[in-house]
Amino acid sequence: MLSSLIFIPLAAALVIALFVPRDKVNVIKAISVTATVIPLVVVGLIWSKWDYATQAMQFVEQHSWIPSVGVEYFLGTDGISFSMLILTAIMSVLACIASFGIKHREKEFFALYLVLVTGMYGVFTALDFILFYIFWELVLVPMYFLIGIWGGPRREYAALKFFIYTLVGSVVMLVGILALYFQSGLGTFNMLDLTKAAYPLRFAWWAFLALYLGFAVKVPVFPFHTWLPDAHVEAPTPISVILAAVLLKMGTYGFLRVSMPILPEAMKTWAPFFATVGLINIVYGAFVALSQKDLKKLVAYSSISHMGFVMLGFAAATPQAITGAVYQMFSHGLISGMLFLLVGVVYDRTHTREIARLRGFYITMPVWATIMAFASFASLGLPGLSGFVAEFLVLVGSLNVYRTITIIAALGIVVVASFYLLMMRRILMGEPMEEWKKLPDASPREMVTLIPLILLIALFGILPSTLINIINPSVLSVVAKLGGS
Amino acid sequence: MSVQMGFFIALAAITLWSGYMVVAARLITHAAFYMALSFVSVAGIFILLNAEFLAAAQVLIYAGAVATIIIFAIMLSNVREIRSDADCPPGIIQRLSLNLRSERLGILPVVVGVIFGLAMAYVYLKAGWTTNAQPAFTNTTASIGQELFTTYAVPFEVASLLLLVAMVGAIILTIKEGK
Amino acid sequence: MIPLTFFLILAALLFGLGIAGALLRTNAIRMLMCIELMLNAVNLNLVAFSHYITPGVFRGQVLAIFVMVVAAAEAAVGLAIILELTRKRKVIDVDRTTLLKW
Amino acid sequence: MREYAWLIAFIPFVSWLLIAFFGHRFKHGGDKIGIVALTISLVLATMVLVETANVAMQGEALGAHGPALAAAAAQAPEMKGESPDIGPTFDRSITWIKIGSIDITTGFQVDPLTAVMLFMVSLVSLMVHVFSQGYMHGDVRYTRFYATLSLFTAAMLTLLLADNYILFVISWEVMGLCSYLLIGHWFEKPGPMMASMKAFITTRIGDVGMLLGIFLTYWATGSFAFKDIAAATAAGKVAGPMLTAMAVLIFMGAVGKSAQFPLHVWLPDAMEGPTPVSALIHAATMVAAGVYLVARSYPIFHLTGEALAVVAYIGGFTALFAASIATLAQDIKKVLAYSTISQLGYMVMALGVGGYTAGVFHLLTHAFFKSLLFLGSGSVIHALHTQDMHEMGGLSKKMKVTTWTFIIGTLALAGVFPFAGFWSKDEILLAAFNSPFKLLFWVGILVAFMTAYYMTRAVTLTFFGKPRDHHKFEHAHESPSNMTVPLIILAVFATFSGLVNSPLTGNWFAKFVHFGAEHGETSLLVTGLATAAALLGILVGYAIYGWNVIDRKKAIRAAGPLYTALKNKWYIDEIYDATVVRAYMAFSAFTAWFDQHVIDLVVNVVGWAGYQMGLACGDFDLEVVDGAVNGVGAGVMAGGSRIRRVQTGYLQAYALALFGAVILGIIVYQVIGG
Repeated sequence: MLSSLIFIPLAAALVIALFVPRDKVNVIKAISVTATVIPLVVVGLIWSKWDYATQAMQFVEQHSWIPSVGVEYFLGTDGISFSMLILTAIMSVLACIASFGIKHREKEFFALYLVLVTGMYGVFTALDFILFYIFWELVLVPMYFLIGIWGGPRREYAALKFFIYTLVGSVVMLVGILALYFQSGLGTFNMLDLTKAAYPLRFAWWAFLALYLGFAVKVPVFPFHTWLPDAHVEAPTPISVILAAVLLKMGTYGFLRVSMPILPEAMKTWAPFFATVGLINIVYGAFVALSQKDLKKLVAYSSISHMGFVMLGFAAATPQAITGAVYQMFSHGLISGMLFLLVGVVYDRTHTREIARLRGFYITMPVWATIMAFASFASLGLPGLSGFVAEFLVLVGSLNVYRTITIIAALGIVVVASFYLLMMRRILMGEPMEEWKKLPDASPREMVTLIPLILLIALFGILPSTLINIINPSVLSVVAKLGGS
Repeated sequence: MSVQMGFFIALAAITLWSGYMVVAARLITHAAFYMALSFVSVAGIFILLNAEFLAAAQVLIYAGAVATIIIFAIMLSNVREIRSDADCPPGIIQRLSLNLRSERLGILPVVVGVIFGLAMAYVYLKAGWTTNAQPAFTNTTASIGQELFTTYAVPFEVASLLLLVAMVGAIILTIKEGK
Repeated sequence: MIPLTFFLILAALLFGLGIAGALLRTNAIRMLMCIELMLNAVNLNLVAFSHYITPGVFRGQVLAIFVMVVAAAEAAVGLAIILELTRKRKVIDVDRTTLLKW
Repeated sequence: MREYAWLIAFIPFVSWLLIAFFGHRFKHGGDKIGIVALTISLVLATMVLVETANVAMQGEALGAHGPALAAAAAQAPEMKGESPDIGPTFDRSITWIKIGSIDITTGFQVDPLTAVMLFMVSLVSLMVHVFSQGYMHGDVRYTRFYATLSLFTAAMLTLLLADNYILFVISWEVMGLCSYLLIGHWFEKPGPMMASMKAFITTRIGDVGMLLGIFLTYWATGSFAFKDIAAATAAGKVAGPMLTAMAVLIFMGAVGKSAQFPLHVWLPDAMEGPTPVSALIHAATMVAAGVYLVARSYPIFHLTGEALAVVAYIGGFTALFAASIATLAQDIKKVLAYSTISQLGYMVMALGVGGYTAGVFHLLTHAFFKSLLFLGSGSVIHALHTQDMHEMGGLSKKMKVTTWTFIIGTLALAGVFPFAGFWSKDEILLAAFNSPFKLLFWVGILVAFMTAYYMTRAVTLTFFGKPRDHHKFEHAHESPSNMTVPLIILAVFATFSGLVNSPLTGNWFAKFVHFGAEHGETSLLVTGLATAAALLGILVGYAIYGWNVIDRKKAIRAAGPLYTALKNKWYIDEIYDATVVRAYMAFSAFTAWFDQHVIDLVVNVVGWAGYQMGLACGDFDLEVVDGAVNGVGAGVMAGGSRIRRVQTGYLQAYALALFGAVILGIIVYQVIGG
């Protein structure tokens, strides 16, 4: 089951790279869409067979790989990773459809894109550290090219910055992984077995630091966040979508899958730090976003702000807070993905992202503008939409643990609201500008990518238990490891 | 000092000297010939180590094939080397300093090379090696053949594939345009 | 009986020479030669280990053969690249070919 | 019937979906859908109200606190364990989120408070729907207007039905969204554009406080459901500063939504929206939701005297403060807006001084007469196309219905016997009189006087005297029937709705909607003072503006700075702009600068340093010396693309770094690994 998620996109990538001539663009697109839709169906199948009661890994596949050092081909999924798989499945299809707007070197683009999809599925299913690391790096490489070749004017700088930043992070992470491997003395890279070993606190603290650097860069946590706006701004639309929707979640997923279960004692000493950086992310990200002049940068900084809630939730380590954090990962994936799609729509037409040059879009592109308003409200946490549930749970869960921090974080919500409203006021309201009066509204293809997201955001806002029931057992096991109630 | 030791010292000296000349020779053609010489003396050392097959292969592949390709390449490229064409200054110190300084990196390359060699030597000296007794003379070539076609059959095939690919690659790279 | 360390030190020095040369000389062909020197040093190590540590087993020698194969392939491709370079850009200095730079 | 109460909110919700997605296919933009939906809702709400009233009165007949409670009270007479009775409550809930053993439920409940509010909201909303057909006729975004109106009504009704804080907050915010959308209905114009944003953000500040309060409540009581919270607080689970903190934080939500000082600034600006919206959202229903919130949370509030004091004083101050501004406002809608703020302050004050019934009662009557007044002003604006009262005058000759209904509304607001406002205002003053907050009683009297004064001023300037703008006056005409009929209906309610809590009906309302047993003795002194103040206000107002007994120019000069301050609304907006808003934007600009020029610079410098180290002294002259010199300057200027220079492209530099690193590795291994 899970292997098919990984190998179908990979096989499709190889087919595109080796057998399809570059001028058969439609064939390439058809293969790509098929190769992303099949995993979506597979994820659906898994959902239909999902066991809501167990905390254990499900759909496990375990084969010996490099026995001499204890590396295995070990896949499995629990509630936390499965929610991420759902997100990946949805967003990879939508981003694939959004990629139809790419107009040069389609063959390379889609091949790399499918490799990227492979890597994402791999990260969220791997339960062996080496496998995990391989997929982690596998995501990095296509991303570099996708930004560097198809990006905006400063793409090379952005791609390099992204690459070096995350590469340094992941190398440090590898050091942490190896340290765990040697310290545990179990001779295995199996993540589940490594949770059972005992680590001296001093060692655990340092190992945690190494892992933290690797994951924090991906999240990204202040002050390692500056690659994000650059990468987002320069990346082509579908890649921004994937970057925001899925890639950022890899970092927080790493905390949840690796750092917290394996080094719970260290996590406890790190928790106040987590809460603090989470708070900084929330408030700082929002304030920086308020002053952005570039629409895409604004959305990028809002991502930073939202990921702060995830960190805060981790720090509090109550069932509500961690559930909220996972929910935020999911919901932010949908919402920020949607926002980047929307920004892409208007950029395709106007070739500018400068807020000052856009005005009156309620009148020129009413459908687009309405959806943009919807997405903005979803992002600022309007109750009834999925973002609210997440922020609500995180704040509820954290209030009793970190009172001052939570109160300030809640005030951060006002700042988030203010920059979105300011943005909407400037872009959507007002008399339309002469030069944009003739713009066509969102095309059917764009609507195909947007409508599912609208429905999902509303669905997960109104009936959160659809997802929470999946997440819940795994979250409780993490909480139990951390010694919470 | 045994005869073997004598041979070893002689061969080692030739190897190192010709190696140095590969780096320092004024003309690149000379460097190529020194390289061939160095390869041959390494082959001699191989014989000291009971590896006749390898010695033969070394002479054939390195001293024969690789050196020839390189000389061909030098002739075909026919581009003058910037540095080595400079007038040879008098005095050994000046010559050394000219030879051992890079334009861009200064004396760092030499420093790195020396430190590296010394560091490795130090490591080797410090490590306690448990050497095993030499067996009676065996037919090395036959044994290697045996190994190659049984235990290492797959890598062997892969290696041949690599050579093929390299050959094709080389041809494609050097194909003249417009054909 | 020559001690193992002698061979190893010889190899280390040869390798050091190779490094120094590869870093010193900007001529691509000469760099290639120096790399061949380094590979030779590696081979020397392998054969010495094979002889002293696992006598009667020829793993080290087999590996050395593979190294030779790679060296030959490398020489072929490397020189082809160099030839193409001189043909196209009339340059053999690696300093002048900074394609990797942004 | 009560088990179907959720339909009351659900039907407008469906109508929203229908209008939003299919409205433009209908002949009249889907307005009929909304009206039909609300008519059904109104019928249902009436049925629910009747049933609840029947149940309540049966309970009343059996015992003062209903049979169940009476039995409980009998078991433990002095126990703190029972929350004060709020009448028969019908509750249905389902699990919304389940996290381990933590069960967060959601559902709806119907108790007397909900029942009367449901009736009021659906009635006013229906009136506004009908009125808007005329007022918004020909508007470019007619369909959007009706869709949002429907969504708003659905949200407001959901809010009333919610049996827990989560559903409450959800509908609360959806209402805020609708308010934002409707204020910004004419978003091409700068006024609505700014006003909508200001409204949303200002209320959001209050909402954050409310959310925190709710979270605190959750941790203290373990539930979001009203009935569990009531039980927990009554059982004494929470006490002291914690309880006060909970109450004050929740009250912040009310301060934002009900436009209490210091977050009142958005409501006057919200008048940029269409007038029917002002009537429905910014006078009758949404802004009253803050008062409803306090009433709903009364199980928390009534146990903490400190919080009640805060509520009472903020309410009282707001009432006085806003009334003072209303006395000089020139825009007819602004007069009504400040009057709304003032009256909301009145209600909040009532709740603060312990007059639960009084506050809710005033909320109800105020909804009728204030929506009447707003719709009346809408009718005037529709006729004249101006909102400035100095361009009006003499309209009573041309707009009979509007004039008379407006006067009824004014009398009701001023609190003249026997109109609705008289009864409810009397109750509030009585509650204040009987409470320890004697000061607030006198504030109430003063506000009553000012209210009567500024409303008389508005009526006189608008409808009587001579027309001041003849051109506009010539074109004035009475509004069409779909606008006047709602006025008449609301006028009927403004006249008679007060009687439900009068001696005539045996104080029926107080028996129906109450919190525990609270019955102040009626006091003739209070009634007399209030009536006197109102009549005096009317007299003074008419003397100045009708009979012109004093020279207004001279009076202005005599008042001097006071006049300027009032005219400029006590400079609150200016103070906010100069301090909070400016500091906020400056801080944001600073963080953006910091992010780009400090953090990113560090990143780039680290990259640059890595590049320098990698190269060591490679090409000493050109790169390092030059680089160091430039580095200091250029590094400070802007890191920019420095990081890319790690990639020199010089093959040998890479190789050098590689081997250097290997050596370093050997050394480290030798030193550490031993």
